[in-house]
Amino acid sequence: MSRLNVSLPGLQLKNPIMPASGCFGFGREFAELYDLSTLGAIMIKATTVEPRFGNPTPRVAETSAGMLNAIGLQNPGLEKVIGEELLWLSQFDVPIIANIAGMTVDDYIHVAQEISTVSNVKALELNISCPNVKQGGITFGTVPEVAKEVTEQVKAVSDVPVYVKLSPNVADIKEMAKAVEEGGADGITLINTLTGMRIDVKTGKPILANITGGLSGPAVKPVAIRMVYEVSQTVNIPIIGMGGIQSAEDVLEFFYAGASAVAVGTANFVDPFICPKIINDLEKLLDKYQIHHITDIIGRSWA
Amino acid sequence: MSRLNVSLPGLQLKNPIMPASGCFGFGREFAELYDLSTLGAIMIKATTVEPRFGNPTPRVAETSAGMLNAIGLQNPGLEKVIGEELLWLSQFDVPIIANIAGMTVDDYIHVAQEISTVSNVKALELNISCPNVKQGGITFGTVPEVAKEVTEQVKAVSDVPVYVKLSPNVADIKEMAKAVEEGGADGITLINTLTGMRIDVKTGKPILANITGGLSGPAVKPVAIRMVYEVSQTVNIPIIGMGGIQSAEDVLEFFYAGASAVAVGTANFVDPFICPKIINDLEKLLDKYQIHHITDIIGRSWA
Amino acid sequence: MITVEKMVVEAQIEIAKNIFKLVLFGDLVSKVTTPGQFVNVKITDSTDPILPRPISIAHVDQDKQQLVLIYRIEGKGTELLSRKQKGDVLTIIGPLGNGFPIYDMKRGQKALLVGGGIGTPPLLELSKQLVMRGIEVIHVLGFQTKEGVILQNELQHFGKTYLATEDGSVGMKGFVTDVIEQYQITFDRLYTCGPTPMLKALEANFPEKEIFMSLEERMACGIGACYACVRHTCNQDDDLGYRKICSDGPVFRTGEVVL
Amino acid sequence: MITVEKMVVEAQIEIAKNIFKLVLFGDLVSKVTTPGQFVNVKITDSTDPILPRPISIAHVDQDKQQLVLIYRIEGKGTELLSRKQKGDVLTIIGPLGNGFPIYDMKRGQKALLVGGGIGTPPLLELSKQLVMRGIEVIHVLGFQTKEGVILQNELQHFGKTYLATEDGSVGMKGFVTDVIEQYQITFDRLYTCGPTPMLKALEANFPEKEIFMSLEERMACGIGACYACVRHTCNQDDDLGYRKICSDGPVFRTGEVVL
Ligand SMILES: Cc1cc2nc3c(=O)[nH]c(=O)nc-3n(C[C@H](O)[C@H](O)[C@H](O)COP(=O)(O)OP(=O)(O)OC[C@H]3O[C@@H](n4cnc5c(N)ncnc54)[C@H](O)[C@@H]3O)c2cc1C
Ligand SMILES: Cc1cc2nc3c(=O)[nH]c(=O)nc-3n(C[C@H](O)[C@H](O)[C@H](O)COP(=O)(O)OP(=O)(O)OC[C@H]3O[C@@H](n4cnc5c(N)ncnc54)[C@H](O)[C@@H]3O)c2cc1C
Ligand SMILES: Cc1cc2nc3c(=O)[nH]c(=O)nc-3n(C[C@H](O)[C@H](O)[C@H](O)COP(=O)(O)O)c2cc1C
Ligand SMILES: Cc1cc2nc3c(=O)[nH]c(=O)nc-3n(C[C@H](O)[C@H](O)[C@H](O)COP(=O)(O)O)c2cc1C
Ligand code: FES
Ligand code: FES
Repeated sequence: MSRLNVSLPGLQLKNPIMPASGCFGFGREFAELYDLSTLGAIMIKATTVEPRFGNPTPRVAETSAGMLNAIGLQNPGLEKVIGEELLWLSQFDVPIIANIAGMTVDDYIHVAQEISTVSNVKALELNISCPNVKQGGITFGTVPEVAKEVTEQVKAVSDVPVYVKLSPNVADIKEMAKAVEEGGADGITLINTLTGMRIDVKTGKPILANITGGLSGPAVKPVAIRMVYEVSQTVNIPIIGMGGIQSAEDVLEFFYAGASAVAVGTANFVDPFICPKIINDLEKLLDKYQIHHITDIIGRSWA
Repeated sequence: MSRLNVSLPGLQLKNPIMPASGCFGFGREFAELYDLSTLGAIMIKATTVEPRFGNPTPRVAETSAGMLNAIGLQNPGLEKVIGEELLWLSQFDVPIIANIAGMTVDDYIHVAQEISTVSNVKALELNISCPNVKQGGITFGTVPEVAKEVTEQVKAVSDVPVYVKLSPNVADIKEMAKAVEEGGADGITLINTLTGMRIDVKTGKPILANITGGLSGPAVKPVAIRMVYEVSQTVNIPIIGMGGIQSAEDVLEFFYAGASAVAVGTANFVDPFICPKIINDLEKLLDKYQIHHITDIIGRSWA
Repeated sequence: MITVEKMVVEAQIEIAKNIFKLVLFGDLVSKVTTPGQFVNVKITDSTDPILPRPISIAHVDQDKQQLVLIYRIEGKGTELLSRKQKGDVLTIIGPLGNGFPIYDMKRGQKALLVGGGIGTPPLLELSKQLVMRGIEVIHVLGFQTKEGVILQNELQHFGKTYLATEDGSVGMKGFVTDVIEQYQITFDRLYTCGPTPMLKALEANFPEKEIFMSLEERMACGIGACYACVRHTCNQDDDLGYRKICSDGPVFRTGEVVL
Repeated sequence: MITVEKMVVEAQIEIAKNIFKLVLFGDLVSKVTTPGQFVNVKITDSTDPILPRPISIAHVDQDKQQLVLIYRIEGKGTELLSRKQKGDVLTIIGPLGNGFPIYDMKRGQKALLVGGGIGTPPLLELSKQLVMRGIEVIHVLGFQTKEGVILQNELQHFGKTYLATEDGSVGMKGFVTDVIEQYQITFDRLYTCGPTPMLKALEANFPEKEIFMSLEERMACGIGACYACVRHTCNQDDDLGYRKICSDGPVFRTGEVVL
């Protein structure tokens, strides 16, 4: 009997470990390394109505215990994602969480409506927080009313449960979480990246062509843990936590903070086998700490 | 002729390197290690009207490339700071920037009025952003109107220029900066710590007695650089930058981003001689990159 | 005088399961003044881990310019430390803190040294120095099990040494306080270092005795600047109301700070 | 097949100022298929630095299960790498990318290999394999100064090798294109790796020739998953409109992607 399975709205997960959006493409590269069916779920790269090339390069820069990225939501567009990527992914026994993005509310509605009807898409992840999209995108993620509104409208058209991905670049994450819960969100995922920047000391110029980028990796984990801790005690919908996870110990930290599942982003670049490795280690760690089932420890850090 | 001297409102700095508030106490411990007169300035520990013991322990936790602290503004109170600490510091040829904190606007006014008359206090640093003070303090730092208001009132009573220290825990740092500039701030210091948290995997409980704490160190540097870059192009007052500085190269990065001086916090705990070391290295680095004077490169990364 | 020095690893030996003895060489040794002082060990030049680790000085050899640290693997920092080998270099900040007061004890007096687990190491140098000053020393050491026992032989060298283990696998089954009671050990002064429950028990059992105890707390600077490691004073009217464990301690007389 | 393996350092030698030759041993070697592939080197187990570093495979010895990397110290990662010694272990992700196409060249044809600075290393394995297939190779190498010259002797072994330095301290003063012009070097195909201005010059000078060039870009994953390393295709009607340097390249035919 599994000690790792987790049930969330729309999602029956074998285990609570999934690659985070944008850090796993559409899975093709990793499928050559291991069986994708071992994963709890897969969060695919943000999908927009039209194909996007994204930002000019350099798109990544290294930081202390983290990295900045300014990919700019590059993706082949809704039609190809459905017709090629999701179809290809359907050979694996793994639920897909479709990360969707857009420049306008209509964009979100459009993508949500179509992608949510694809059979292996079990949930949507509304990316209202991508810091790299210039035209308006950012405000979705920092103004509660707007976030609520997008959530409502997407909820209205989606065939599957909707998770909203929150931006950490706010003064009060609880307020944002409440807003999307009121908007009808079935779950919350957090955190997206913190906006950051690096300058090349040799040239005096920004390293990223886009100037700023999103900070991810172990550096941001304390911020992520704090936000999961705050939000999980504020709303009644489950949280998929992420930000700097590198090990099974980190997974426990997120569960203690109040997450019901977790996503692994940057660590996939450091070790492409990290997800199966964590799944494997997690079982052993439950023994070590005498935890009967992973869900037993959700929120154990609360007062 | 010095290539490191910098003139800022109220401050004639031999060099632009100063220890950050809370990371240097009132200098006594470091005075046994090196001559404090070598420093550009000293930002003393936050001073409140009454003595404060601060939070229960543990007060610090380590994170990847950073640390969390929840000291809780421990300090001996205004009277002793003036009567003992500042008096003692007056033996050194170094300007003091007095970091002041409070629970109410009246507290700020009270401390500002008295401490700004002390002869070696050349500027105030309004700590409106300390994330560890529970009673209201936090909102000062995240609501532009309130920040502006405190700034105005403190400006009205202060004998010396007033720098406002901004919190990074906001969606739009430019808005905060504009507000305090409108409030009459003579300069801005940033960043204070990001709110974070860690959980002990062995116990499942928060490591800090205060649960959450302020994240500092190299992990936050990309966020700091981004904010200095944004704010320096938004306001017309100078910026003292900080967040994760560990080396002279980091200092250049802050200057390129738009800072006119910098403060070193956490790194003092890793190497108590870090400030004189950076001052020493900085001169060599100017040679290496053929920079005539440190002020020549302020904002060089701007478009 | 506190210095920062790159000290050279002369030896590293696992003396019990996950407990290591590290011998360091360098000038810093000449600055050590009292048993019970500690050093802050920067384990790598990198930011992972970033903070230095406080470790007590277990033994000093001024002639050889050596100091010995004895530590147990607790987490990432000590694990990395245990991989250092002869010839490696470690950045050490120290000596830090005020150690155990010994100069006011008189020749012929009797000192009881009580160590709990990984709190035992600083008692080694203390014992040596007390004996050199003509003080009689008795040691009572408590461990969880046989596997954790350290320094028994070394301390035996300086004075009678009793052992207690929680599981009774060696020495007396029980706690250090049981040993002291059982053998009716008498003493003029008690020095101790170990887990807080042990310190509390000793304080409670010997309210009239002079006890000096070495305390621990999570630290950042180790030099008194960051206020991470404070304790309230027992005396509510104390001028400051607190002490910093790193720079006012780590050794305190019972009754000075709240345990 | 991409694997992740802890490979053992067999040797590390400084072959020019700040340029090192690193010999690694492990199973991964058997997976290398074409000259011009690269590996991602995780320099420490720690988070400092966190990202692996892409380095071209300069030489492969299947019998000895060895591969050779030749790299220059640029920043923190390569500096740390240069401190690794025989017996140390490095986590290597690879082999990555598609190398230089060689199987469609015919015995007796002539290949010109042009290396610029630290772009030279992948040409070593390429040259060896071309010669093994009966292709005539000529090398033109460009460096800034005499101090930066690498692999001249090794390449000489496989075919005629011309040198250019910007300051004229050795070889011809000028650029690789000057050498090719001066000696009127003819060839059937050009393979190159080096700084972008050099690649552009070669592309401009030989518009009618078949040129394969190895490109660089800041990378994260190295396997095609993160979209960090994309370039626009020259063909605007291309189905995708972009290529990933890590997994579609790093070697491209001129005209495929925008330089
Ligand atoms: C004055 C003093 C003297 C000490 N002397 C010794 C000694 O002689 N031998 C020995 O084995 N241990 C000693 N300790 C405890 C030792 O500092 C910790 O075991 C060590 O810091 C753990 O580091 P880590 O990276 O292995 O563990 P981690 O849990 O990974 O450390 C994370 C952070 O917590 C801190 N931390 C964790 N446990 C402790 C603790 N018990 N006390 C203080 N900080 C802690 C670390 O310093 C680090 O900042 C002493 C502590 C103090 C304060
Ligand atoms: C496909 C490929 C093959 C390469 N082959 C070689 C080789 O054989 N020999 C060699 O000396 N160098 C090679 N490089 C360049 C090498 O990757 C960089 O010099 C190295 O990553 C610098 O790391 P650092 O930590 O020393 O520098 P830092 O500047 O500290 O690195 C910071 C970040 O920037 C990245 N970065 C910096 N410079 C480059 C660069 N030129 N290209 C890509 N990323 C960079 C690093 O990977 C790291 O993520 C190759 C690069 C690529 C993309
Ligand atoms: C290269 C890269 C691309 C990303 N792209 C997306 C994206 O398309 N949509 C999204 O919601 N989040 C995206 N993210 C954010 C991650 O999904 C994740 O929220 C964040 O990186 C924190 O997790 P980590 O620290 O484990 O990487 C991206 C992150 C990285 C590093
Ligand atoms: C232990 C500690 C105590 C601090 N106390 C204060 C304080 O009293 N007032 C204040 O404005 N900032 C305080 N700070 C924030 C620092 O001054 C600085 O803004 C922050 O740590 C970022 O710089 P760093 O990364 O170099 O540490 C404190 C930081 C630390 C680590
Ligand atoms: S550790 Fe900084 S004051 Fe004690
Ligand atoms: S480096 Fe990730 S796609 Fe090329």
